Amino acid sequence: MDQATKVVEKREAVVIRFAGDSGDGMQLTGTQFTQESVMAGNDIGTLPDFPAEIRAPTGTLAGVSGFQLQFASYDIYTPGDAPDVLVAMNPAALKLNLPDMVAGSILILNSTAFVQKACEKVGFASNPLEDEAFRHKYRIYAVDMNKLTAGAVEGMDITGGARTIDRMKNMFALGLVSWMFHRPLDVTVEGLKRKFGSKPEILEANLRVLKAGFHYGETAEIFTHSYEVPAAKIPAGTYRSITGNAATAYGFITAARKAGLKLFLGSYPITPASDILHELSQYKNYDVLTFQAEDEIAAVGAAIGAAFGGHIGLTTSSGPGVALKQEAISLAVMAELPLVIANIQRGGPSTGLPTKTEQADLLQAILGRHGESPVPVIAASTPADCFDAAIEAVRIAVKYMTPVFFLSDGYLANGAEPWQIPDVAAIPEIPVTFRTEPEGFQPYGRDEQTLARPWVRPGTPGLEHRIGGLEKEYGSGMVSYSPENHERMVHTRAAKIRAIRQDIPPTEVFGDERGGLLVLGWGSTYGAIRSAVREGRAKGKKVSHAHLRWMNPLPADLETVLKRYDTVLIPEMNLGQLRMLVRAEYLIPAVGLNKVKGRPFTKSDILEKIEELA
Amino acid sequence: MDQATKVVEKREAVVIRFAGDSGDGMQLTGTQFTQESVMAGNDIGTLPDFPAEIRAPTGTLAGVSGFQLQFASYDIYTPGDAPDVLVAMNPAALKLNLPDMVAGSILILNSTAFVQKACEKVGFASNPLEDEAFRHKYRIYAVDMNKLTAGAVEGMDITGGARTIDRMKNMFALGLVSWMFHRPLDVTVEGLKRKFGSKPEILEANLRVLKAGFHYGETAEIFTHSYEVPAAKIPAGTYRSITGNAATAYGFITAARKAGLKLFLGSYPITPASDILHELSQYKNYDVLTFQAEDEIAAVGAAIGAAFGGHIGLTTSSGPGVALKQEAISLAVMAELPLVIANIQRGGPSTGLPTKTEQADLLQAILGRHGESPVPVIAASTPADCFDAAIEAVRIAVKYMTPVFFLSDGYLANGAEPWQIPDVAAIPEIPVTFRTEPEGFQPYGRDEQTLARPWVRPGTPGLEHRIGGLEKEYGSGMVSYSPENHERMVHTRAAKIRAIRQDIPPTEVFGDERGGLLVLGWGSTYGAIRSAVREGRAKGKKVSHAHLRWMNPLPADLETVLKRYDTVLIPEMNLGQLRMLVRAEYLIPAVGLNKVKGRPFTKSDILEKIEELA
Amino acid sequence: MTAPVALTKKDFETANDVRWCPGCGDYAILANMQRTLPDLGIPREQTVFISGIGCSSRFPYYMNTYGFHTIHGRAPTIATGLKLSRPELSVWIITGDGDALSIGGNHLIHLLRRNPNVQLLLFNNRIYGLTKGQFSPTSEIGKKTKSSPMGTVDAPFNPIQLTLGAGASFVARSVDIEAKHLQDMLKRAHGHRGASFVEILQNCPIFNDGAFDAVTDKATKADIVLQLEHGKPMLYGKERNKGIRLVNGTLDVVTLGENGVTETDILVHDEANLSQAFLLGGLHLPVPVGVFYRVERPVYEDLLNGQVAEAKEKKGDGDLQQLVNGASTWTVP
Amino acid sequence: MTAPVALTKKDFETANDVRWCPGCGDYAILANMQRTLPDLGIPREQTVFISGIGCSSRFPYYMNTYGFHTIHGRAPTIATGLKLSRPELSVWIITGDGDALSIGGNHLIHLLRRNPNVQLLLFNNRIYGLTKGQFSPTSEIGKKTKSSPMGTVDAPFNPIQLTLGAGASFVARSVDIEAKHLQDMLKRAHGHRGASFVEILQNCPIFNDGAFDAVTDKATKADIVLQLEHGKPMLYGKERNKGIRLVNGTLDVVTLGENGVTETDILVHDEANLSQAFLLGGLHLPVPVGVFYRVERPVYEDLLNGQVAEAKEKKGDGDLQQLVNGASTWTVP
Ligand SMILES: Cc1ncc(C[n+]2csc(CCOP(=O)(O)OP(=O)(O)O)c2C)c(N)n1
Ligand SMILES: Cc1ncc(C[n+]2csc(CCOP(=O)(O)OP(=O)(O)O)c2C)c(N)n1
Ligand code: SF4
Ligand code: SF4
Ligand SMILES: [Mg+2]
Ligand SMILES: [Mg+2]
Repeated sequence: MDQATKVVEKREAVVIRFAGDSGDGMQLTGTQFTQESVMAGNDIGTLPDFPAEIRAPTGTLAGVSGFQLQFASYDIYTPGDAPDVLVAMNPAALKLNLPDMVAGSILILNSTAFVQKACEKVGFASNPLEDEAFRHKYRIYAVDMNKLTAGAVEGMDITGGARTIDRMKNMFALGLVSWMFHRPLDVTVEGLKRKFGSKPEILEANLRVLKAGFHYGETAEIFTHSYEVPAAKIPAGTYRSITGNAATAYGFITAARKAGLKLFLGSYPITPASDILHELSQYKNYDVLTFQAEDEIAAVGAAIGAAFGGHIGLTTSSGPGVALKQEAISLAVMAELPLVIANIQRGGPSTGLPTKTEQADLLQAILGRHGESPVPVIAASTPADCFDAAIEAVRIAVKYMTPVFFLSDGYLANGAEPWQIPDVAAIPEIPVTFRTEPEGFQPYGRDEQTLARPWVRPGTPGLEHRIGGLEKEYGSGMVSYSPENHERMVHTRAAKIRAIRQDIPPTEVFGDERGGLLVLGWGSTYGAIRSAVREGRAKGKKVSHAHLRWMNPLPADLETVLKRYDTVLIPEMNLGQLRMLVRAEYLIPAVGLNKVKGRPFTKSDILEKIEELA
Repeated sequence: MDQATKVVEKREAVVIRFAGDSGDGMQLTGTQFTQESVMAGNDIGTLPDFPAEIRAPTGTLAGVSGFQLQFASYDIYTPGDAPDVLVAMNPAALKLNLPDMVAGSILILNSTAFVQKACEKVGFASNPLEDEAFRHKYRIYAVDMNKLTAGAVEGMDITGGARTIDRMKNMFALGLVSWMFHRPLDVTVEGLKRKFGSKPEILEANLRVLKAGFHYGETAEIFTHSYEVPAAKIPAGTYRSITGNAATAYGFITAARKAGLKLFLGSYPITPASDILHELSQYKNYDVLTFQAEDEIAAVGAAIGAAFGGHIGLTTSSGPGVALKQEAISLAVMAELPLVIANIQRGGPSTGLPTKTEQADLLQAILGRHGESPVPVIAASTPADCFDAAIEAVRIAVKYMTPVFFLSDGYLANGAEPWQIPDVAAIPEIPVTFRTEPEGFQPYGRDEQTLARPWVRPGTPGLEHRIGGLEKEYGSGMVSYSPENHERMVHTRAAKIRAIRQDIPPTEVFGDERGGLLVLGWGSTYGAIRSAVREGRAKGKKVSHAHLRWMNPLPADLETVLKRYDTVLIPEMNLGQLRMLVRAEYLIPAVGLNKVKGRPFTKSDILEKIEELA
Repeated sequence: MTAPVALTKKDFETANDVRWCPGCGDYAILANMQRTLPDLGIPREQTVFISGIGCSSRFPYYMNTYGFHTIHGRAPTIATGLKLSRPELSVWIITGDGDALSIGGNHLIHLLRRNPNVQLLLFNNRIYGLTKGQFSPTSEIGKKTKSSPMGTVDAPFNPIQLTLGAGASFVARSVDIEAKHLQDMLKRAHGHRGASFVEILQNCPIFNDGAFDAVTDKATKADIVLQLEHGKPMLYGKERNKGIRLVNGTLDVVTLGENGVTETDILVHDEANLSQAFLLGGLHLPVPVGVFYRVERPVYEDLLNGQVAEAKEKKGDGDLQQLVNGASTWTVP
Repeated sequence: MTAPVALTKKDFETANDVRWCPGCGDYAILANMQRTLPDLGIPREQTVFISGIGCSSRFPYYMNTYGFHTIHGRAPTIATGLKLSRPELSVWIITGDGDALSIGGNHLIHLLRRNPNVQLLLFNNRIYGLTKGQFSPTSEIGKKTKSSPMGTVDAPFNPIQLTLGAGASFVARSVDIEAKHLQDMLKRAHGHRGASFVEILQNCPIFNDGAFDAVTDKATKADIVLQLEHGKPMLYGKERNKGIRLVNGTLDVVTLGENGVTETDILVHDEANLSQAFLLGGLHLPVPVGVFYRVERPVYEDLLNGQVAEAKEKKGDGDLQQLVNGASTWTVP
């Protein structure tokens, strides 16, 4: 049976999940399949999901690593809800993911691993491959991947021998599904060449296995169907795939360049923020200094030092690390220095769920310091949006001379989407003026429009001055214990942050201008909300969507916008933090939809609630 | 002219302020005068106010240290608004405090210090003692205190000579005002004996100076009037004067005793919390262990370790230090261990105004951690109330197996009031049960009513188990990455804290049961609000007062109570933190009265607002 | 209390799946600990393991004793609070090179100067394992890692010299897979009254594989490792003909029989000699293992609880009513 | 840039009232700093003082240069960020024994191991001044303070040994009121390329008066203070007849002429000898002052900025468009 005689089905969108042991290379497989899909012109959304342990024991539920991808011929915003296809490399991977699979979905199973003992170990009563009911419920493709992989490289002399070969079976799986969904292999071939360039024999072996998988699909009789997902109609332009953390790193580099300053990152590794540090440490030729500090306090301290020195000070972390930075951030509030604190949120409290996503650090960012210590907060809504949000964070920090929180989360950080590559020349400069004029210099004098104090680079003659964490006298910046001055300064610092509203564009609503249900979101819930609202509207529901970018201050028009709708629904991956702010600010009885599972909302999570309310 | 021929005026209440250089001993003078006043049977309220520097240069405004006291023949709640009497030991003290003095008030000035140069240094155009207008505006008593002090000890051979003698002039001032207000000297005599017991010659000199001041009032012709403030009608019982920090320390000792456990304090010094550490370190014979840690993180860490060990873990600090503790507090939330974190709030943000008072750390306590990390928060309302609030904090911590925030502030910490000494035998025990039964033991099993998990002392055979900061499986307490379990645990932790409402008594209202204006307060604003509401009611205003003790959770009946009034006014020493919670929780348009000056509200601050609203 | 029963390794194992990577040196350390504990004669329930965060810090989950997996860098603080309030417990702190020397450096040095009677085991794999391979404060300069693509520029700490400088009363080093030596060091650490610091060289096959190959490789180790033994000359090498000589305050590596060197020239190890220990800490070849330094110093919890006892003796057991009464009261009739 | 003008002490004074207690040792240190800076030839605007929190940390307010009074313990971190991004500035860190050794201990040791070219001056008054008199990590054991009414039970750090153990490249000690010596040490610290650590013994007349009387008292100091000078024998005493001898790895105090001791027996100070510096750090009588240790090590900001330069050389100045393009793109027509 050759390709021609096989049935080709057309699909609008497919959701596929790869799952296997931590050592099985599922993240790589998923990423490569994503690359192939974007090259095929589909819109995509991804959701990697891996355990907190580096490599939990093989064959256990705890050790399962997964990667979900949706690719479609229209614009999608999420990695999809229930998978259409599951690739499971062992019984543990099947066991853990089976609850998400609907009847009739496709299961591609590595039959080599489905031995009785392994099945029992993870709680299957018997080998599911031998279970009739199971075989009827799903469309099962059992493939002896280890054997086929070994066969593909037969005769080659590979360092590491059987063990190394075994680890290539993910390439077999990738080749197979690439055939199944008509994906071009070239981008993976290129990727493997980059990765194994220095080890030609490993490269060769991987390529053989990859192609063997592809050909196996083509030739093996069990595969009667393949699927075509036509290219999406997306705006003309040049695209790439990008993860949130990479976009964040590029955004900060771009911002510093646009401001004409060095970027200084002070960071201490923590999941899921570390990749920003890794990324930035590779771009030293962009005038990026990365300092891996002894802890989070030193990291933010060094960033403040660099900001004091007249550069773009950045620090990246996640909730527990941000907790440690708050005292220093409060210093930056008092010293009125620009600084960006990026929090890539994860599941809390405490160490919590380090590799899972959550949005529960919003109030920590806005309200979590001692004293009246206002800090503006911006939240990115998609992986690619991290780029723009990072630039905006820097722009506001230097314009208003203030620390700024940049919020992302584990889902955005590791998730990928296609990104229309911007023309960097078109990105506006970030104007920075350092004061050099001694005449009339007041360290805490203020710009009328922004209330910002002047930024002075140490080294500027005639402007020597001292700043610090004790209350400052308005204007002179001298230490002041005066009651009236303190009150004035507390109000001034608050007013300065409120003034940022002049930089926030009017709130955009997708849907109706007024009436019915408004779903108000922030951060990474964007995709799920937008898909659900679109579908709700298609079903005739009166439902609209507004998505916040600035969490503090809230947009000046938000109250008016919210009050135009009958009901406001706020979905959040927390117990209702934005809801609390909205209720307190506008006295609006906003309704919450709260999911705190370390997992992003699915479209149907939200659609269900829409159908209940609209 | 002898005492008999002098006029004795009766007064209901007197407000007196002592002011001088940091080295002039004004805090001691104020404290002693307070002691005398309580012994005279008056009700009192005090407000010490000192600079952040240990000893700023003499004769400067920055170096002025002050102590205000109100004593009255009725029950008062505050140190009073504008002073009736100012004792100023030098021109700087006069300059700084003059704006608070109304025409006709009494100024007792140490004329020795009023030389031209000193007056000019602080910004007087000329020596005010030689200024006619000034002398007419106030009732001035210019007393050559240094000379009179020296005279009192003439002939004595005192170590340190003139310098030591000079520093005794505060005792002269104290003697003088003691005469003026008919205060008994014995308590001061006793106090000096305790202080200088080991230096009989210094004691003798101080006593002579004290008495010289007293006799000077009696005999000097310029003093034509003295004032009597009759004893207040206060409930029968034995009283003492107590500061907030001392009451806090005693409260925690009492709580530990009532629980039958050691009290373990882990602390790092910080103004204005350090005195609790000092106090507790003196009571080792009460089974109190005090550990001065290397920083705030180590302090709370050690307290958590002690709690894990089955004792009462306590850590004390102020805003900037609390910021550093938040990550560890979050661990205690996840580990569900009892722990009390006392925050003696001061002016912020950053280092801010370390010696001034503020209430701006409320949201830091409730919402300032990463993740959904609920912690109950109790706030003391008067110096003596710190005792009860501390006991209650411990009771809730061990009953619900949770960290608890105890909030006080600089005003309560250093302020004093008379305290009817409790019969300690009547204070209820704090029941603590350590689990010892291995059968059916679940580290994260829960009590049905409180949702508390069991407390197990390491050392208990058969109950060996492991806890930590990763998400816990409901019941077993094993590490769990399950999405459903995480959501369940997030809700359980929240529900546990909400369950504390069953321990909160119904909200008491002073005034009307419904209608008109309700002033809702929390923490140290109690005295000023109560005085103002009482006065407002006396003037016929429909105004009532409710005061919160538990800030998280809010009392179950609070919504109903608030909704019974037309308007709710929330005075706070911040920009409206409780107001935000109330608005978010109940959608009530509460009005704020916000003073952020590092100083407590005065009665008139609040009365003014009441008159505007009621 | 029940009569002590002889315990076995099994008694210290938990049902939890051990979740380190295959081949991780932590497995060996765990097994050696489980083998050592039965010999110490401490009941299981009296033993507590306290760790921070890192691969190494998962250790308590696998010990069937009391355990607390706390937060990054802070284990020494929690252990201090526990030990001060419960001096009768046997407290072990488990930490990594990032946990103890990076974020937790301050707590480490303060613990050591205060000297509570606890054992602190630093699993040094010279890398951040759990966060997937950034350099640590013990990574060699120039090391290429995820966060140092051009090589690190941070001079590393020398854990032995750092802890000696901090005033540690017991400083030792061992190796993950040297079962006998490691068990011996664990016992000696436990036997020392005061804070015992043991650096354990630990292989991380995933992110820093082979960092200690020279020290563990059967073929080379005799020529690389110097076993420190109190009172014994510092000899090593396959033929035990290499040794250490002290010349003008520095350590020279010499060979017996060459240049007239005899065994009497060889430095004799003296655990009580602080400056010699400091010098040995600086040696990179050979790599000394064993107890570098040991001194008896007053134990922190003894002193603190001693003050409580003394206060009680002097003032009597505190009376609550007296406490609240204070020094001066007045009575309103 | 304007041509360098000779500066004077006055140029470094600010209009701010100095707010230390009368008699505080900080005054003397301030005056000596203001006297030293004109000799260094660095323009005022190129000089930055960074401090933490404490009485000592008020220092920057009184220096007419750039200054940053930061938060408790964190000055080394802020200084690191400043120095890395602005290597041309002359950066001084001012800190106290609480600020540097208690809350800031970790940053101190990490700064020293990394070795940026900054000067760190630790004002050691062995007490917490600003918070009114609690014991610090350098307070003698048994000291009675507000928080230790029965005496401290915490063994203190030895700042010299701690910093040597941390890998410091320059370690020195001076005394607040020894103007000439202190100025000399400030100059030497400034002259050293790398992180210079200077402990300055400082009197706090309010909470720990006289802690260093023996060291400063004209009558006694000759017999108490040992001036370390590179290449010179360690002699001291009114008659310069006392000295230090190295015996079996420990330091003995000897008297010339007694027991046959002659000047050739006396140890000669060698700033490059680490273990000898460590031994000297442990001396309590006499009290050594001067440079204990000095070594040239690569400077942190040189290395880090060197990588930037190298990257630029190899890859060219980064091109933004290339950055965002990445390795694989596709075009939708
Ligand atoms: C406050 C905080 N910061 C950062 C982290 C992330 N983190 C976890 S473990 C670790 C370092 C682990 O290295 P090491 O201590 O050497 O342990 P290993 O994994 O190598 O055994 C880091 C940076 C964290 N969990 N918490
Ligand atoms: C985070 C934080 N914790 C505690 C304090 C309180 N505090 C200020 S200075 C200080 C110690 C000062 O001692 P030291 O560093 O020796 O300086 P000195 O005043 O003696 O010069 C403390 C504990 C603070 N300001 N911030
Ligand atoms: S990453 Fe390294 S240290 Fe961590 S478990 Fe794996 S092998 Fe061990
Ligand atoms: S308290 Fe001590 S250190 Fe602080 S300023 Fe006064 S004398 Fe100096
Ligand atoms: Mg490690
Ligand atoms: Mg000090």
